[in-house]
Amino acid sequence: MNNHLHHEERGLAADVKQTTSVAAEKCYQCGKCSAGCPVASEMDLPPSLVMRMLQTNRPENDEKLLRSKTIWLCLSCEMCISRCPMSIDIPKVMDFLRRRSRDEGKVTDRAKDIVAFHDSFLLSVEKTGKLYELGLIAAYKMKTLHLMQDVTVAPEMIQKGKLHFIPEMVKNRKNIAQIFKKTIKAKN
Amino acid sequence: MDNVKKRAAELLKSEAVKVVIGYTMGTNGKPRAAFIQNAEDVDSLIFNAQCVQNLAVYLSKAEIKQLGKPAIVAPLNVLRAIIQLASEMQIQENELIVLGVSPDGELIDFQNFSAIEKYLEDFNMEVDAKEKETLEKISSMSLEERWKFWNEELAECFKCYACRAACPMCYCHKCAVEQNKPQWIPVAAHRLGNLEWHIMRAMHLAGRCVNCDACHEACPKGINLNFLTKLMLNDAQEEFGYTGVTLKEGNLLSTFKTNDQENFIQ
Amino acid sequence: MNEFEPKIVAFVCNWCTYAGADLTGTSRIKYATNVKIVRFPCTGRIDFMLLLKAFSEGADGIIISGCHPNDCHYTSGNFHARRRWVMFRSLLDFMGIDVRRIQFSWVSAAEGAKWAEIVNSTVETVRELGPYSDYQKVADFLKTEVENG
Amino acid sequence: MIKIGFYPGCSLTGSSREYAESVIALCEAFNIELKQIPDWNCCGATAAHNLDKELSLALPARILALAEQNGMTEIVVPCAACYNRLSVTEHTLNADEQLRARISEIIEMPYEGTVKILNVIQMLQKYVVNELANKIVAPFDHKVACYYGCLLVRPHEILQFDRVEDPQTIDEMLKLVGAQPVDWAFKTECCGAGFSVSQPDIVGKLSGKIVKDAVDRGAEAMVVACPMCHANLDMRRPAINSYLKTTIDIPVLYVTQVLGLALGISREKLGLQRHFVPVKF
Amino acid sequence: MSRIGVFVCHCGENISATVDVEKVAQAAAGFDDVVHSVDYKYMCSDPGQTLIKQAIKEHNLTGVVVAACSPRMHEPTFRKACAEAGLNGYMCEMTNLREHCSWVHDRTEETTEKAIDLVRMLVEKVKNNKPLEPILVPITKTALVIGGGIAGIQTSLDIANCGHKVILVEKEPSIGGHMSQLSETFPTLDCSQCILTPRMVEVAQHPNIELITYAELDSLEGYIGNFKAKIRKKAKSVDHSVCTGCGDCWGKCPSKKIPSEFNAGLGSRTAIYVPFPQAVPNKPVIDKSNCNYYQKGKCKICEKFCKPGAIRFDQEDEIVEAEVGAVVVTTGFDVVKPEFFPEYGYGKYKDVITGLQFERLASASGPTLGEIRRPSDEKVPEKVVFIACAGSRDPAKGINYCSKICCMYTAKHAMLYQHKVHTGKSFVFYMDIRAAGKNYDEFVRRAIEEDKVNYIRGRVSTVYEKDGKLIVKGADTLMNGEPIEIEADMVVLASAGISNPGSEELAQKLHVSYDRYKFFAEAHPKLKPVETNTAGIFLAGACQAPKDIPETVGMASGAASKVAALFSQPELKREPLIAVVNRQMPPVFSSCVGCFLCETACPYNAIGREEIKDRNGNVIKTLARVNEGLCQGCGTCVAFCRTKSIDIQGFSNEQMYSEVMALLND
Repeated sequence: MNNHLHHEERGLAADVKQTTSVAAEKCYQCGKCSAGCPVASEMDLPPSLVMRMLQTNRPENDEKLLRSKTIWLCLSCEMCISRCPMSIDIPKVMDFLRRRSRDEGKVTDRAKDIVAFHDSFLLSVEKTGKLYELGLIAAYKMKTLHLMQDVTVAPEMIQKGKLHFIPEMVKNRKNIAQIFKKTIKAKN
Repeated sequence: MDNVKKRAAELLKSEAVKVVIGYTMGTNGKPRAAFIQNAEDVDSLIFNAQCVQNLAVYLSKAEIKQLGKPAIVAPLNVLRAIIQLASEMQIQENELIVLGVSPDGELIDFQNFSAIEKYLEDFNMEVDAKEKETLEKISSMSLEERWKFWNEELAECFKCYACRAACPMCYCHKCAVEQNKPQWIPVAAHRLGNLEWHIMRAMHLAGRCVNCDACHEACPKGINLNFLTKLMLNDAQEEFGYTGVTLKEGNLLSTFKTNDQENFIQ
Repeated sequence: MNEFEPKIVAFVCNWCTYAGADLTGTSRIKYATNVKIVRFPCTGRIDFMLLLKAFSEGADGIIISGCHPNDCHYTSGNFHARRRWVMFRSLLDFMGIDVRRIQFSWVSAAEGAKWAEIVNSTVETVRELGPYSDYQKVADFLKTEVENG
Repeated sequence: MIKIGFYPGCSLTGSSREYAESVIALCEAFNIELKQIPDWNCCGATAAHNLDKELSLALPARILALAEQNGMTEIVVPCAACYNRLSVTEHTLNADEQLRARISEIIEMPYEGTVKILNVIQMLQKYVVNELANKIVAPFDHKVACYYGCLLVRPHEILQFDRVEDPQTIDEMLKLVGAQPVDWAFKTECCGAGFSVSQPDIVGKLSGKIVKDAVDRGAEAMVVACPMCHANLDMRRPAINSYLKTTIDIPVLYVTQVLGLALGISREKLGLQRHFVPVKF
Repeated sequence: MSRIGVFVCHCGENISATVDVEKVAQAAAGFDDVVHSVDYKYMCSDPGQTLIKQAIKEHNLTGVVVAACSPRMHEPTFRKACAEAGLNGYMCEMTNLREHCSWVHDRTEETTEKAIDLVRMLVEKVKNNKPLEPILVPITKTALVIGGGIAGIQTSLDIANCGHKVILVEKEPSIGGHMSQLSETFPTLDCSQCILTPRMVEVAQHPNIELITYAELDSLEGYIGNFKAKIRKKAKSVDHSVCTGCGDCWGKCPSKKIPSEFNAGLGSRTAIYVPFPQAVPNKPVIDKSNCNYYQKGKCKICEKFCKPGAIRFDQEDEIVEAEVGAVVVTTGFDVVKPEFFPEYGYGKYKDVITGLQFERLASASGPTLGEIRRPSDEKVPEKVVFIACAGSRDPAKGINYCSKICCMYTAKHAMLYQHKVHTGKSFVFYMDIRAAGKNYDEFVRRAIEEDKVNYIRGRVSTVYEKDGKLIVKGADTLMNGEPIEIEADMVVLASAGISNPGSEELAQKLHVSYDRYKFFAEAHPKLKPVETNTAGIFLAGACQAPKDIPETVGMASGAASKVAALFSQPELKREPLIAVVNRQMPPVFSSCVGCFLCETACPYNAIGREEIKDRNGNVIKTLARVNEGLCQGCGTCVAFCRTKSIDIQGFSNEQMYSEVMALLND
């Protein structure tokens, strides 16, 4: 009878709420998250602004969020939520926005190095079941063409016995492959 | 059961109690209540799965009270009723000795009511899965079907009040159904009187019923009236997190939470 | 007028809804004549048996209304009432009694307009449901008894 | 002999092998046998949970399920990042039965949620602390800045380790071996974590602030319990120095290395030679 | 047999315009037992009332139904008229033909039909009415005021000035409360002590006020007009009837390093002490927990130096009993404790202080004599950061509410600082500025515009100390969340106001309710702000929620006037519309079976137990019994009672049943 009293919720904020149970409307913009965030000064949108933009529920703001650098700069250090007076799980929101941004092909160019690193990392895990650090660095360099980066560090690591030339492998690699197939690959 | 008999005999001999309320074998081959006043008679006490009558009902009966301090053979149902009765100030610790019996007939000692309460925590008072299925089956009928179902079910009732007499929680001296100023419920056993009687009974047992099914067992017409109280029990658990009998003061309907559901209120 | 005119009884508390309905009057907001108000001190006072009586005596619909949570004149009468209604509604529904005919609401002393809306919407709902002859039939003998003296 | 399950994680077999070496050396000294979880895999780290929720749960769940399969009830996870991922997974799946069933299906093995996960500090507290005093041969008489980072203490609701502001567990433990912890402000600030490779500039800046504060307060060494923190503070020292426009040579030790030194375990066994910033103690 | 009269009012044309009132009167005349039925233009007018009175006499009426306006309007009028004609007032009922009928419907046949139905309902109800008498309760005309802050002081003075006795109980050695700690008060910046101390002295000298300091309420029993209080006087170890307050003792006391409560920990006091120089009474007590003699068995220096010989080491706590007719709770508030702000380093860094501590720094009677000097090194701070909402509006830490006073006192603090340190810079981190009140917003604007306080909108994330500075990390949310770091010399936290420790326990002793934050709950959030849900117990000040001085004083006078109104009557007359438990002849006594579930359902603790005893004194039966003084007549117990043993006068089962039956049986 009183259906008309309930607003139908739509838009990014509604998706955030549905997937993560984080309610953007709880934020009252005190800014404690932005004040404590270690990378806030590098971000195009500080965390409190991310919450505000979700609250506006406007498509153009949703779009800006998904194309922001902020979501990729977030380190998931959880400083924000540990001090948030409303216990709003911003890291969870960031996780959601990153996934959505990637799913919709909206990853900003400014974050391509970061995404390339994640991809290289997961590639290594998918192939070997573990992180093969030398392989990771090689793959990352190929993806980003940062060929000269860390040319001094790597030899020293090898010298200190910190890098293996042969990857360690999980025995049941089929199992690992299945896991990737059923999760991240099922969607891409 | 031997320990129970032994203890009963001791209690009677030492005159710690005047009567032991327990089960014995009836002439029809079914267990019935026994009121043993002599230590020599304790051997007639029995306990088995057929002992379903809730003996706690006798604790508030004047005839039994006259006999003097009782001990009572108490399986789960009786224990629950004792705690509920205690929370409603109907019995006191020093007026009664409880001979707890486990499902396999072993004696369980209880120092006090709190110990019973604690023991009961391990036994969820829940509507069992099969009964829940029945509740759901009825609930899933259409409104008209449900109406018809209960009208037919209750049509059998001739208001003998055996259900009330068997219920340990129906200890009121003057039941509301007997009030005549005003006459809330018509006296005769016709459809309206039956309907109103059973609605009132279920409401009065909401949050108090110990789910012993004594009412159903006692009904000469075999009416499934216990499903009304089972519904109340189920609702109490689902809506208000009711966990069963407790010595705490207050009751499901005499207490509240400020965030109780109200989605049906405009 | 051939259309069915439902009989509706309203059980309301003195402090909020009764006063709210007074405000409907002083604001001259019109509503259907089908509803008659019975005044109680508090929703906590409303005996569930009275609802049954109303149906058996021919009511087609019932409105129950009182103070909003936390506004009860007696602090908590409405909270007790609410809990009782949750159980009672469920029981009636289970037994095939049409709970759509019982409208529960919170109407404060300031909500004169809301009272009119509640009355009108309840009248409409019950009008669509038709007379509650199912229940009244169960009570038919009452009339016969009276007629037979 | 105490036996505990052991999840080293990828870093401890590669870039942070000295952490593994020192953990093992310390456990040997206290008669603790660490039993590796057979056929363990990577926990997925930041990459997985940045890109896919189910993957980020499935990889740790496989590890925990393998531990269960092998009858382990308690595992020690020295890497703070792995400890965090494993704990979050355990907590999430224990709270959501449906999700647990789904993840079980993905990893193709049952997961019950029965394994207790300890970080290295918790393991030390439980099995080592009481005997520590008796075994000290060379008190670590230095001023230290104990650095906890993010992953050991947050989210507090799940990890329930120490307090979230100004934690003290490592400080207290090091006092037992003669160290003097300094009171400083960056104990739980983020070092840049997973940006070690992709955003070295940010790492230089964040870690730079941390290192500078430690030095400013007179610390002679920084003590960590996380290979990522170690990598950023130690291996990325050039980036730090270039951000600070100075050269800082404060060494970064794992908590197990400090305890090991106090017990007289050899520098080689503790892997001190593997550090980028030389350790001169 | 009932003889009912029906009186239908036209209300000018208000009713008669849409309702055919004559037809209603005619129809009513045909109802069973109605012996008289008339309509009239204005029933409430003098001639209208006379009409009713005459009819009562002429027709020997046993019940009256006035069909007119809302009973909420004129029920007392008509009940009084009936009583004047010799008919018990409670035999009169009103039915609402105006608000519930004529004003909300058009003129149709249905409207008149409805009016007839409404009259029939009330006729049937009134047939079941019973004559009732008002309940008379005696009143002890002494008030107990608990808490001697500004709320308790104001309440006590107001009641005492009405000529009634007051017992004022204060748990500290002196009255004065938090207000005595304040430096200057917003928005006028007048000196707190200057306006407070004269009132403290007035309390001490008032012939109607008995001041009991260093004491707490032990228990309270009884009901409105008739409470019995037990008050625990803590041992002062000093005989105040002998002591002259000369100060020799505290001058010689060797325990000098005890943090002073009055100075919020910034100064110290001795073990034998008066909390502050203007204390009332200005005589010391010994704080046993810090006294060398009590703790170590040796010292007694104070005794040696006390010329009048007033020291009493053997004094013990004493319980005194008092009979009082009303209680006013004025126990005030507290501020959150250090462990609340680990991220701000409160408790760890000396120069992170609370607003209350800043008050002491700014106060001329404080440890720095009013100079703003930071606690760590007594230097004058050049940069001060004020953090608003420190704890308030922080559900993560368990405080959802706004503490209400912080915006104003923070503006005041910044202003005072700027006035005292002209070269200083002050920053206020705030979320919203809540300055609703007379001259309040103007005050905040003055701080910003004239005193150049820098207001930054954003919450501080953390404060840490480095090189003697406090680094404050915040963000400016009006600048897109731009991070800000300020190197401050001192940080002042506008700490959240919280309920006093022990308030829950006190509420339980008093049987009054409290909210989730342990603040005392008022009886009605709008219309009964100074009453509790227990009749005869009132509230004033910050024990109900954080509030400022003007609001506290207003509330205190409000509570005092409620007490005075109560005491102005010789006896308490209460509407008899209360619950009663039925009584029957022995051996039944009552249909009540004593399950006492009504006891928990009663919002007023009005249901007690009554034991029926036989001649030998043995208890035969225990019944529920309604305390007439406490019952407010909600009737929740009635709907709850399975055996219908408890009923409510004026809305009884028979009355309501008849009303419902009449409505439908046409």
